[in-house]
Amino acid sequence: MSEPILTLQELTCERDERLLFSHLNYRCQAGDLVQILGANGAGKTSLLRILAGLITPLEGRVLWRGKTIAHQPDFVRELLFLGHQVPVKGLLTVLENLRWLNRLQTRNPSISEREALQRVGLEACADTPCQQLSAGQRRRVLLAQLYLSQAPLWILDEPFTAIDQAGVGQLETVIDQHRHNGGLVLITSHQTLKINAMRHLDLTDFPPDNRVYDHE
Amino acid sequence: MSEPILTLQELTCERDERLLFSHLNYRCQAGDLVQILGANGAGKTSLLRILAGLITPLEGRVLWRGKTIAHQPDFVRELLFLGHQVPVKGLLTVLENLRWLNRLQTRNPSISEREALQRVGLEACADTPCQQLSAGQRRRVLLAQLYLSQAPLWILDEPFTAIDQAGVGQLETVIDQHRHNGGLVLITSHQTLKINAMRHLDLTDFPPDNRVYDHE
Amino acid sequence: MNEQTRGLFTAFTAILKRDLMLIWRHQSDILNPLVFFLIAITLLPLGLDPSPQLLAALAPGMIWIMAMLAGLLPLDSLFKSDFEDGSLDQYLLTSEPLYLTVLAKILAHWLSTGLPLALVSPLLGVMLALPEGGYGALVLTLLLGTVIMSLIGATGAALTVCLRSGGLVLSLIVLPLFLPVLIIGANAVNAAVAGFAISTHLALLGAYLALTLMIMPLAAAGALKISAGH
Amino acid sequence: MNEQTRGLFTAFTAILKRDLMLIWRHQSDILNPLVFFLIAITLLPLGLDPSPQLLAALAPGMIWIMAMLAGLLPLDSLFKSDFEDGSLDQYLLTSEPLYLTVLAKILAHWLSTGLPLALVSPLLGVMLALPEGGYGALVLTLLLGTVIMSLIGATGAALTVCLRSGGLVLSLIVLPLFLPVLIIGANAVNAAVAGFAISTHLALLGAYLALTLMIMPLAAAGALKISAGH
Amino acid sequence: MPDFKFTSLNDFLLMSGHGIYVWSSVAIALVILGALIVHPLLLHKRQIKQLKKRAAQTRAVTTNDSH
Amino acid sequence: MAWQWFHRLGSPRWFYEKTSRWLPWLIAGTLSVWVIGLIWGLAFTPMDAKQGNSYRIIYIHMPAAVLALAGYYVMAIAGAVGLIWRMKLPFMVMKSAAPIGAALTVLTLATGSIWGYPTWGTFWEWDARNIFMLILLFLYLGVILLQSVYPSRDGADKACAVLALVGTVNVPIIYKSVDWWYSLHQPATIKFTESSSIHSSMFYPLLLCVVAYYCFYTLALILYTRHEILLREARTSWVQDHALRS
Ligand code: HEM
Ligand SMILES: Nc1ncnc2c1ncn2[C@@H]1O[C@H](COP(=O)(O)OP(=O)(O)OP(=O)(O)O)[C@@H](O)[C@H]1O
Ligand SMILES: Nc1ncnc2c1ncn2[C@@H]1O[C@H](COP(=O)(O)OP(=O)(O)OP(=O)(O)O)[C@@H](O)[C@H]1O
Ligand SMILES: [Mg+2]
Ligand SMILES: [Mg+2]
Repeated sequence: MSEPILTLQELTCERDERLLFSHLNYRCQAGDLVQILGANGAGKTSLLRILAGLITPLEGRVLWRGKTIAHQPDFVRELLFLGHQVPVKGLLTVLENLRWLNRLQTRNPSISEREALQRVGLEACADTPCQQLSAGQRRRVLLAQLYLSQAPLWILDEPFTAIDQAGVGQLETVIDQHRHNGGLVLITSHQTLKINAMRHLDLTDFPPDNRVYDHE
Repeated sequence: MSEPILTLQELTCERDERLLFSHLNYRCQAGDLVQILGANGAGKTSLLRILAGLITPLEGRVLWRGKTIAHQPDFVRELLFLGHQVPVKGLLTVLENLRWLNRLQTRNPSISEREALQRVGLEACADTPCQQLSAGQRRRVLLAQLYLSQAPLWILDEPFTAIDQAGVGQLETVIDQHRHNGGLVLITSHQTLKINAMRHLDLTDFPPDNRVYDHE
Repeated sequence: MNEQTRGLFTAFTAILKRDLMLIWRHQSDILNPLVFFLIAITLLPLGLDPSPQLLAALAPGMIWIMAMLAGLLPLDSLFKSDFEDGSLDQYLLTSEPLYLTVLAKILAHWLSTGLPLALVSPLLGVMLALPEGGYGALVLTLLLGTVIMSLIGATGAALTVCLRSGGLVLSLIVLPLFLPVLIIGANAVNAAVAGFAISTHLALLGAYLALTLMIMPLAAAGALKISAGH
Repeated sequence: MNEQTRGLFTAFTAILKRDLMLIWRHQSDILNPLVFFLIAITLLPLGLDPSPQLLAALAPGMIWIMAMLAGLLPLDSLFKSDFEDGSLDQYLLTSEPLYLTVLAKILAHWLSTGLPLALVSPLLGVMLALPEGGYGALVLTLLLGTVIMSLIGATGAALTVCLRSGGLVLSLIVLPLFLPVLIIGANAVNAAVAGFAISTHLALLGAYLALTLMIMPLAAAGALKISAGH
Repeated sequence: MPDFKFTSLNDFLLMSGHGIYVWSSVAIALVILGALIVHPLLLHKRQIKQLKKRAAQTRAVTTNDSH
Repeated sequence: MAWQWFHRLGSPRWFYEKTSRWLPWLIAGTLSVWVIGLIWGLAFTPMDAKQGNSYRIIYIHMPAAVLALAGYYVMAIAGAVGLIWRMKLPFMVMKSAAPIGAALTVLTLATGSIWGYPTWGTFWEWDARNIFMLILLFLYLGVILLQSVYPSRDGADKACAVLALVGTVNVPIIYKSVDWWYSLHQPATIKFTESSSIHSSMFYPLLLCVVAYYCFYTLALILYTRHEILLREARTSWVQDHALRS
């Protein structure tokens, strides 16, 4: 089998004195679509934040193209991370917000921002301030990035929240495309995705061993 | 057929110069479970806030037991409104938050708060501050109220957000029970509920007429 | 009817208790204006030339002004978090008059900011070499004044709650309304230092307090309804 | 390498532009400290007595202190909203050094608070009967001082961003560090009024500015990384 | 019937040294009051223009639909 | 009947069309009255014994002060009407009144300061009325800012109305307290407050100027309100027709 592009080695995560999972080993190839499973509070978000390098795990490491992400300043250039929250300013218009997010990642996308907005069905309110958007519309601003980024690794934390079913369908196709273009997608969602040939990473398979971790 | 408990008359809603829906007429009996359908930005949340009396519609009125809600101070005693946001303070523990929400509504519930927490699977972290909860857990604190309120009218805006599938199943049963006990439930959700004999209110059936509203 | 009143009180006390508990959880809320107050006062001698007689002359006015500015700080957040996390909707959906809800929040706010402020003021009086006569008047007037501040401030906070950063509008709204209190209070302390009676000052403050107590919670309640309107 | 630098600049300018645009959208952010400043100064004579000679004596110190307190106000919100809505994560996930990101935000902050503050100070000088000699020194020192304020303040804000109400800790961190500036600045104005040269004062301020310019953004960047950690 | 209180126009303009104050005040008054009249008129004109443009657009759209 | 009239008054359209007819007359009247009053005051009134010719600033200054004060009440009353009867027009009037009042306050402050220089030897003196005017300016700014930064327009209207009402209750209190403070701190240098007793020959032109300012105020208010109407009623048929016709 081909050489893994993302490798999780012996990951152990702790939130406020409580172990969430231990010895999490997992390897993803380019072209994989991995849905992370787990009940509320299982540690999905925590895991994703570890993979993005926003949290350092209690133990273990994350390898991207064979090197630890901590030692790769350019890892972030290959990453698109969409978290729980929606980093969108209510006072800026939809277009301004998207443009900003785009600039921040210094992308040079194939399509224009307006086009991306049109894809997510926001062309009508491209110039309305975001505080006047509905829950789903706000989220769509964020998701428009999926059409703009060329990053191979997508980390999406419950991207379907507040999105209506038509929207979910669209997103699933985008994700599927990305993965067929050789991208890697890690996603959490409590809904079952209608994409075939998905891989699943169930956190319950890596129960916390209650060994004591005292780093000496 | 029996006499309607909640009646929407000629409701017309406008958000910042844009009409969302017009001439919305609808009548609900006790025991109904109504899911409000509509794409993102259709006006579901706006409608629910109108029904709760938080927004005044551009035109039309809402009747509860035959009287306009605006003229019934005690209408709120019969209402349980769970909105988009989670009115939960990060610094207070789960139990404190729930207790507070409960007191605010001056309910005298049949079961204790702890018991309710146990029903939603939060008994373990009853005493952890809410800022340390995961997205779904925070939401569950809010949903615990469903076990505590005796209000006949439930208005739930996307209650299943961030809730895992087991949780969703539970909620559906609670909602079904409430409706069988003669309650009335109005709910929005982009997921399809697994409850039978639901009624649907599709906002696309009440398109905005672009008549000009100048009150003279 | 009796049931009704019980209802009133449970909700009132519920809000009061929760707010106090919240404040207690991060005492920073209490200490915040206090520390600002202390720092501002301690900076004075550094910025100006610290001849005692000058300081003594300035003390009453300075303490009052700084107390006012300090009281301004926590106002912005009075209803903010309730608005953002949807607690405000819940207030509007309680069966009790919003007037009481607001009053509960104002009370909690005063207990956590105004009261401590008034209580530490003598300490600052000492630092600014305030003559003996002034202390009683200082504490008394500050006690009354801070209540008025909380009342007026609540209205300002309610009006600006849905603004992303309402701090400016808030101070712009609140300070002019608070001016009379400042003038009366500072003069009361000066009068007391000079050895005159301050009963008139206190009477005036009391009257203004009564007025604001009638108007402000109503205005604040109305403003909150408006803010929740969208 | 060249590509690299381009990357740097796009992100830097992106953040700078967005922040300025945000500020522009609700000018309240700009006016906030200004109005606080104005009102605070207006209140002074009402608390104290308005004899011109007294005011003239107080003016330099007062203006400086008030400018500082006014500068303290908007600090709390410098990174707050970015932290709450997850923009902070995005900063950390840009390919450019966080140092630059922070610098961009600081620059935007100064342009929107410090600069206007320094520019209106002469007006307040007139109201407080500041003698002719003082104005130049006032504006100059305030220009330098507010930059330092923004730099120090950014670090404080970054350290306290994940506290629900970090205002207290913020002022505790910032004010001591800022004290030297206050003292030098106020003395410079007094010296200028008395007709002495203020080159030494300016030199000192410049040195302190250079120091903070090196240290503070780094410290702020580190603090932000930590805050994102949970 | 009140009569002209100044010996000459020049005297009137100078106002025995206080002219600068009086006339600057008059100038300020003219500017501010004038602005209060002109500004809304300008806004009004611009608004009318915009309305016209919008109406034209909508008409264009409707005609397109009709085809 | 009376109510019907009242509600027609509340209709923007009615207001707009009526005022279109009034405007020319109003403009003509205002200008003529002001020109007469001002020339009379500046040229045909005797010189003040204490202050020399600089007192002539009063013909610009005092009416502005009076209108600035009156304007706040206009604003507040309009807001109250809007809140109570849920009418649109009063809110538009309120919104229009704010900047006008602020401008007049600035005019008062500016002319007053200029006046202060020859009289007090300083541009700014902590005189009761100066301070009060400054505070009034702050009150106006508060309303204007709230109006401008509020996310939704209906909300802005109602919020500003509440603010204006709260302010109105306090304006007299503020004025009194400042006055009282001034009576305690009155510096020996100033004595102009006595000049309230005005020589009759100065009185009539002053009266004319005050009348002229009132007309000015009404005129500006109408003009701003008309613009506001066009903004807010843009979707209505009659506004679109009007735009096409004009
Ligand atoms: C910034 C400076 C000033 C402000 C804000 C100011 C404000 C006012 C106000 C509010 C009024 C109306 C009072 C009323 O109608 O009862 C007024 C009237 C008047 N002011 Fe001023 N004033 C200023 C400076 C001056 C100066 C320097 C003088 C002359 C020395 C002056 C002389 C008068 C007179 C004679 C009147 C009309 C007579 C009266 O009503 O008392 N003002 N001014
Ligand atoms: N900021 C935090 N500080 C401390 N503990 C936290 C924090 N956030 C989460 N936790 C704890 O970590 C555990 C996992 O949180 P996480 O958000 O990863 O769960 P999750 O799988 O994303 O749940 P959900 O499906 O509800 O999003 C939770 O039990 C929670 O108690
Ligand atoms: N606070 C607001 N101010 C102005 N307009 C708003 C506001 N909130 C929502 N809107 C507008 O109202 C419309 C409906 O919003 P609403 O939240 O009711 O939609 P929704 O059906 O709940 O959408 P979603 O499924 O995304 O929650 C949106 O198009 C939005 O533009
Ligand atoms: Mg999660
Ligand atoms: Mg919604």
